[in-house]
Amino acid sequence: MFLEVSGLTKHFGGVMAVEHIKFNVNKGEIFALIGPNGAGKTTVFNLLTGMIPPDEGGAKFKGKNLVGLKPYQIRNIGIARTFQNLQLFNSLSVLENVMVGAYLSGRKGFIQSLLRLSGVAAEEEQVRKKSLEVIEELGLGKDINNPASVLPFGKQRLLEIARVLAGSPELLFLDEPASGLNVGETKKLANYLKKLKKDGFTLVLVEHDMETVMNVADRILVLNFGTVIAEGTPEEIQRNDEVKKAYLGEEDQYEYSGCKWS
Amino acid sequence: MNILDVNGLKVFHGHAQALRGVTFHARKGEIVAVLGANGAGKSTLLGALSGIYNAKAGEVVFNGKPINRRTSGYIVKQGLILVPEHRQIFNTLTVQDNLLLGAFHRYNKDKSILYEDMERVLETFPALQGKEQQTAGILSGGLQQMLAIGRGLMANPKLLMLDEPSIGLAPMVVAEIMTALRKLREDGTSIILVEQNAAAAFKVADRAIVIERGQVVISGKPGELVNDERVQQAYLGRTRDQAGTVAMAL
Amino acid sequence: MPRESLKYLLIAAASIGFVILPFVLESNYLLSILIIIGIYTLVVEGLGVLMGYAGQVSFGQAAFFGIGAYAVAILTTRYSWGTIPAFLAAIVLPALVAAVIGRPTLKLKEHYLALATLAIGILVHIFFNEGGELTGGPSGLTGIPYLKIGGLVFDQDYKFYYLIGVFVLLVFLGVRNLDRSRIGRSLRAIRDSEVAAEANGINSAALKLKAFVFSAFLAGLGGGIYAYYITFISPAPFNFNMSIQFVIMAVIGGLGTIWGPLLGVSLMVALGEVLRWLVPLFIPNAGGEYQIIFYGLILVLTMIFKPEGLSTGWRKKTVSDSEEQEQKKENLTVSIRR
Amino acid sequence: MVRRIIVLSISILTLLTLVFAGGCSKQDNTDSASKSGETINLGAVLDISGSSSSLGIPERDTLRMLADQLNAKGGINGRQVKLTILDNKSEETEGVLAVKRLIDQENVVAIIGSSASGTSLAMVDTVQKEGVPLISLATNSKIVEPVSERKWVFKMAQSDELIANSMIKYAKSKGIQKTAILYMNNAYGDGGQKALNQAAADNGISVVLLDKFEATDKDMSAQLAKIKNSDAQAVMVWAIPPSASIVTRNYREIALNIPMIHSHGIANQNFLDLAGDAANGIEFPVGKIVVAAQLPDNDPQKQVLMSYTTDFTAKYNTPPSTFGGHAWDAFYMLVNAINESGTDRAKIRDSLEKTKNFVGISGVFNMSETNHNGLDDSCMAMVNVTDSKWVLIK
Amino acid sequence: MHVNLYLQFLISGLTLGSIYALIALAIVTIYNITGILNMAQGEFVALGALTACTFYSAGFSLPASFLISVVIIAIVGALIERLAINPVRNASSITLIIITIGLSIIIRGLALLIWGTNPYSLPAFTQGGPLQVFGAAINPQSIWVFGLLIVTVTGLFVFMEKTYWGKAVRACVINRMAAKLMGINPDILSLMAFVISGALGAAAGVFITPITLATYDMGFALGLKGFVAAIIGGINNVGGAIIGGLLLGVLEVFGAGLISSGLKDAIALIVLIIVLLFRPQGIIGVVIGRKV
Repeated sequence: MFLEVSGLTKHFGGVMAVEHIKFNVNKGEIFALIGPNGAGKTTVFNLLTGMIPPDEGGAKFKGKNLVGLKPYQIRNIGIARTFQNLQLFNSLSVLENVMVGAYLSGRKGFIQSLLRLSGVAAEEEQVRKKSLEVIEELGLGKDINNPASVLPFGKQRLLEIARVLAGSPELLFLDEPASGLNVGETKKLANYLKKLKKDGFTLVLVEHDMETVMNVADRILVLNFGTVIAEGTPEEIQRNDEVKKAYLGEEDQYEYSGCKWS
Repeated sequence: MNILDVNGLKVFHGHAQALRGVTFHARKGEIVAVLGANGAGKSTLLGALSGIYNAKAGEVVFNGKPINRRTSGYIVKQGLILVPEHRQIFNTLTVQDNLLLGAFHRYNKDKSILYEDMERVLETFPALQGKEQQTAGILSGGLQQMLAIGRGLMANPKLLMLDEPSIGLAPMVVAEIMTALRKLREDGTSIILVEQNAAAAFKVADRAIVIERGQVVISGKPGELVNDERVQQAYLGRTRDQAGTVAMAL
Repeated sequence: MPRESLKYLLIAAASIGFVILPFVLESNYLLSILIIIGIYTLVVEGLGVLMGYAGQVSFGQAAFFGIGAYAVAILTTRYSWGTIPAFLAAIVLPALVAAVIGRPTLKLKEHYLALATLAIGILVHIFFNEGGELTGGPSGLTGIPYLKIGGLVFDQDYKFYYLIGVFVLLVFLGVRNLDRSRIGRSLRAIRDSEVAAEANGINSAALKLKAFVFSAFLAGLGGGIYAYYITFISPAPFNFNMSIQFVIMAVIGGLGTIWGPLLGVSLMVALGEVLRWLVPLFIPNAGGEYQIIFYGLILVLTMIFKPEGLSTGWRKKTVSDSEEQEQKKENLTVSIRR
Repeated sequence: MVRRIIVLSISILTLLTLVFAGGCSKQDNTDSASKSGETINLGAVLDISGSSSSLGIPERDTLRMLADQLNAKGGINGRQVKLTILDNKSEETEGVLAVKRLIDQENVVAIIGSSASGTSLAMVDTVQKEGVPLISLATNSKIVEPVSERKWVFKMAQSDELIANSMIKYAKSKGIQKTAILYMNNAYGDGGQKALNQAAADNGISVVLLDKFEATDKDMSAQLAKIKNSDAQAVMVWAIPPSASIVTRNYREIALNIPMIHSHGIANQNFLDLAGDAANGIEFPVGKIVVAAQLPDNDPQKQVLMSYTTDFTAKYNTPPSTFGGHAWDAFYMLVNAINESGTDRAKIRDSLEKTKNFVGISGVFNMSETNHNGLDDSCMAMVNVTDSKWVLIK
Repeated sequence: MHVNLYLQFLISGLTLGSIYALIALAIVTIYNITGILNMAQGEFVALGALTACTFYSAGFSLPASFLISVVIIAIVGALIERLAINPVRNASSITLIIITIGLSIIIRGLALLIWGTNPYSLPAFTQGGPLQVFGAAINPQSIWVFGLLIVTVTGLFVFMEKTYWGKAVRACVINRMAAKLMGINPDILSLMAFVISGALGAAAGVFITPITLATYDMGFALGLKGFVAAIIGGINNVGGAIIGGLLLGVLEVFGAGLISSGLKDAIALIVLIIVLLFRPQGIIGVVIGRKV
């Protein structure tokens, strides 16, 4: 199994919690985590990427246990993530941001860099080239020298994705990659995600934008109040009553609910 | 009559422009829903109206008085009250203290009135009754949200603004809160409701505006909006031919 | 390219200027000011990497400066080491100390880190005072020999001037290399967002430690040269005030820039000398207290009006109120969730 | 790549120049100092601000007064004296910069300073290299010893050894055999403590307890309580106010019923003001300036002391301190030397070294090739605090 | 070694400790309300002490000098907040620390200019010699200091826990933004915090001067000890500040008495580092009730 999550549990002193989450992700698929606000999707991401330790349960990536690893160690074994609240390096240029993403493809350490020993320049050039490729691919080519902080929101999102891609991870966690993007950008993103899948990446997304999710995901896991309420293909999920209820609340006197919307 | 007129409001977060000239109004006694995707600028709008963020440009007239560039203290005194996102109650204080602090700007006046008002708030949210001396932080999420709204009510708002009150709450609780909002409107309080949960908002709103990328892209009655193609494009980011999946967003 | 060649012309001119300066000045006083500026620049350049790149503060840098100086003084006067081995020890020892104390200390954040480094700085100062025979106690150590490299004895100001010049140049090159490397980028990334840096595979704890060790290394280098230059040391110059001065210099010059430290040090030292001359002209009875007040004022005013420092760094940008509050709000929600 | 080659070649060029320059030596410009027309340039580096400023300020005031007096009287051999006083802020590095500035920019023939031992020691190397006479006002004997390495350096203040000897000998005369020593934990106290231990050993007195306190400490009861529990017959304290005052008060509070003998560090009004009644009965050795009026008329220093006291009091409305006295000694010893041998730095040095029977404020100086301080026991007087006044113990 | 020696140590330690506790209290108050570590707190103490000395020697009575000094330093606190802190409210914590360090440098320089290096003194509040308890001496002024500590703590406690304004302050501490939305002006509270800490610092300064004397540079050492005490107790914990202060005082005196006088400051700093590394929330933590 590529990624195996079993019985993941986390309590935050009452309000927010994740209870016994269990799911598997296969290599090469796009797996989506959906659910209403506060359902615990980001918490699952944080647990799986070492940002917070789980109370119970575990996760294995290609047989390696993820529990107890630090975020950078998890990145080291091939799992990368983006953040819902953008975590760009604001004072770094777009190019530098992406080059930091390629950190792991470099080998030169502090002293080698300080003295610029042989090989440092070559390695820099290599990383630079690769980063530029990724930047071009995501359409950020015009902004390479701008500090990340001055980019419009949509481009910042793309930059975050570019940054993780530059490090060629095997498994990618994307936390609401489409939020804040306009229609055109969202469409492009969806196509890009599909392309990534074709290129052999495995993707796990948290996303609110159902169109994108339904469009790109192979399988979907639905969370509500920290528990799994459904799992299946997009078609299965769309038919699931439990899911509808979670999103819409009780079907009460809402006058428009009967019309085109459901 | 308009209780709130917002004209060309622009707000920057550092270099990023969060509001690009927002113009809308709210009439006395109505519930206006403000809709939009994550990051569209809804919370910034409420923050700017209540004096938390400074607007670079634009005009805000509340109840006949210009309030842009005024301190939040002044704005609160005028009766424009924000119930912020994530409730933001005072965790380590008691329920009663939280409520009384809501009336901070009129505390110097007759205290017995405050306690009467507190009784009224507790009637609006019966779930809080009997918990006055409990520490607010240990309440459930739903009760905390009620407390946050109740705290806002203690300020005697003419216009109450709520930022995502339904976040992280069970549908039952959301329904309870929405019922309370309807009752408040009947009592004459105007309300601005920011929601991502469009379904919940449409249920109570008289009117709705949709914000996208820092601008009001559309406004109208919920019934009109639902059928408006532009809304679906702007807020929901999709076209009607995918109506089947659209439902999932709600 | 003409612009490039102009740049090299400038560099060449600056180098020639640097080389002939002692002959032009013919003043040991002015040279000694330049030497002191050079020594402090070494220390502040290291502190600049720590603060400006790694985003970590140290209010105890004078301790490493002092360890370097004391290493030279003790090894040459008490153990009759040669001057070069003692000099090497002055560089290595502070780095070792930093490596040992850095790991637990750098786990602390913000003002906790500030207080911890401050405490360590004062502790080391106490050790200098209490070292008895070894450190000479409060009276210090006299009789430090001149630095000898081959047949060259550093007994004159102009020799120290060249020595320092070479070291400063090398350190500049090093920091510039670092800035343009994977490591420098990663350090700045840690400063901007440690979470994201970790998520991109950067072992932030290890890298911060390396920056800390590097800063101690440079402080030791400065301290070693200082001891050879003054030839007498006592605990006094390595106290908390000196640590503060280093931070002031780093901050005023501009954090996260290569030239900032030199600018900051030059400004502060030059200011000291100018005020020493200027103030008595207006206020005859004035002593250094005016100068101290000036330092304080400059520091406070800089932090209020130009917290990014005086050198124009393109990367540091002011964060407006609202953005900061937005961030605080986010932090708040994070902390609530935790 | 091109860039790196250029940078590298510049570094190599620099290094080469450095080596080349190492071979040549700078021309000597020591005599330029003496040619500067009519005025004679003197310099002083004092601890006017910072931790030792209580020393530096009276020294500065004294030097200013003396220079004005001298110039009003026509200067030295008709040449006016220009005295440049610089503040080292009690910092060693600043002291070095200041001394270099005096030599280079002000072309001084000799330098007075610094006020404290650390700042004085830091300046020694520079004046030795440049060949400029330096007269330190600080106590530490390392400033002038070994004399072979301190050719250009002289010192006005009584060495710790002298004072320690006075204290120990006084105690011995009172029949004390076991003493405790308490000192301030800085260069001043450290030097005193060492001298006291040495003097005690020389005089057969055993030191049963040696303890210290920080200059900034607010309470020394713990140390005194330990002494109370020991079998010491006296406690010797080496400190300056405010800690010297606090320790005296604590000494009364915990009712430590053995004599307390202080060092000369408490010889200022401040100590009396701060210690109040607690000071009564304290004994300490002091330079004679403090008890000038009580001295017998046949004391060789009496006249000098009285005139300095009168002048200083008239000008600054406060009695002079021993520190100002050091400045007086330095100034006039220097003036005498210049009077005798002109403005050549080396000649001034030689003259200073030959100073004999110079009647100063701190004592009668007799310099020699082996002694650059030139004072002996006779310069100290023991005094007793009675009714918050200093009373000479005859 | 006798029992009365240890008793003397304990008494001296508690005296010293209550001085530290007073300063720690002011530091914690500012920190809680504004989130700022005020490195200039020690300077308030020095300024207060010196101001009172000046007025006392000018012929004012002791209580009058005390009041004048407290009022003046409270105003100084207010000025500092308005001029140097308020304009950069949202700066990083390091920037704010550097600013308060800069302020402490300025204040110390000004104090040197005004009062010079000489120490000053005030008479003890009550005359009479030290009290003897089982062979150990208690300075009556220590009892005054201890009294001030108790009065201050009680006052703060009653204010924070029992009054509406105190609750407004606590609300602001808990959630600045939400407090602002209630119309509570955090700026005013920040001003108030600096006024209180100025007044508190001055009061502490006047009360301790009969014991410690007053010098322009007394602030740094006291401020540092105050910080150590505040950190030991937990930086946002009023009860902790007091226990931390007393503990530090006792530790120092026993350290000086039993180990080495020269290393007693080292002992305090080592304790600080250990606490920072292993229990940054302070050794008292949540045991002693809520934070103010």
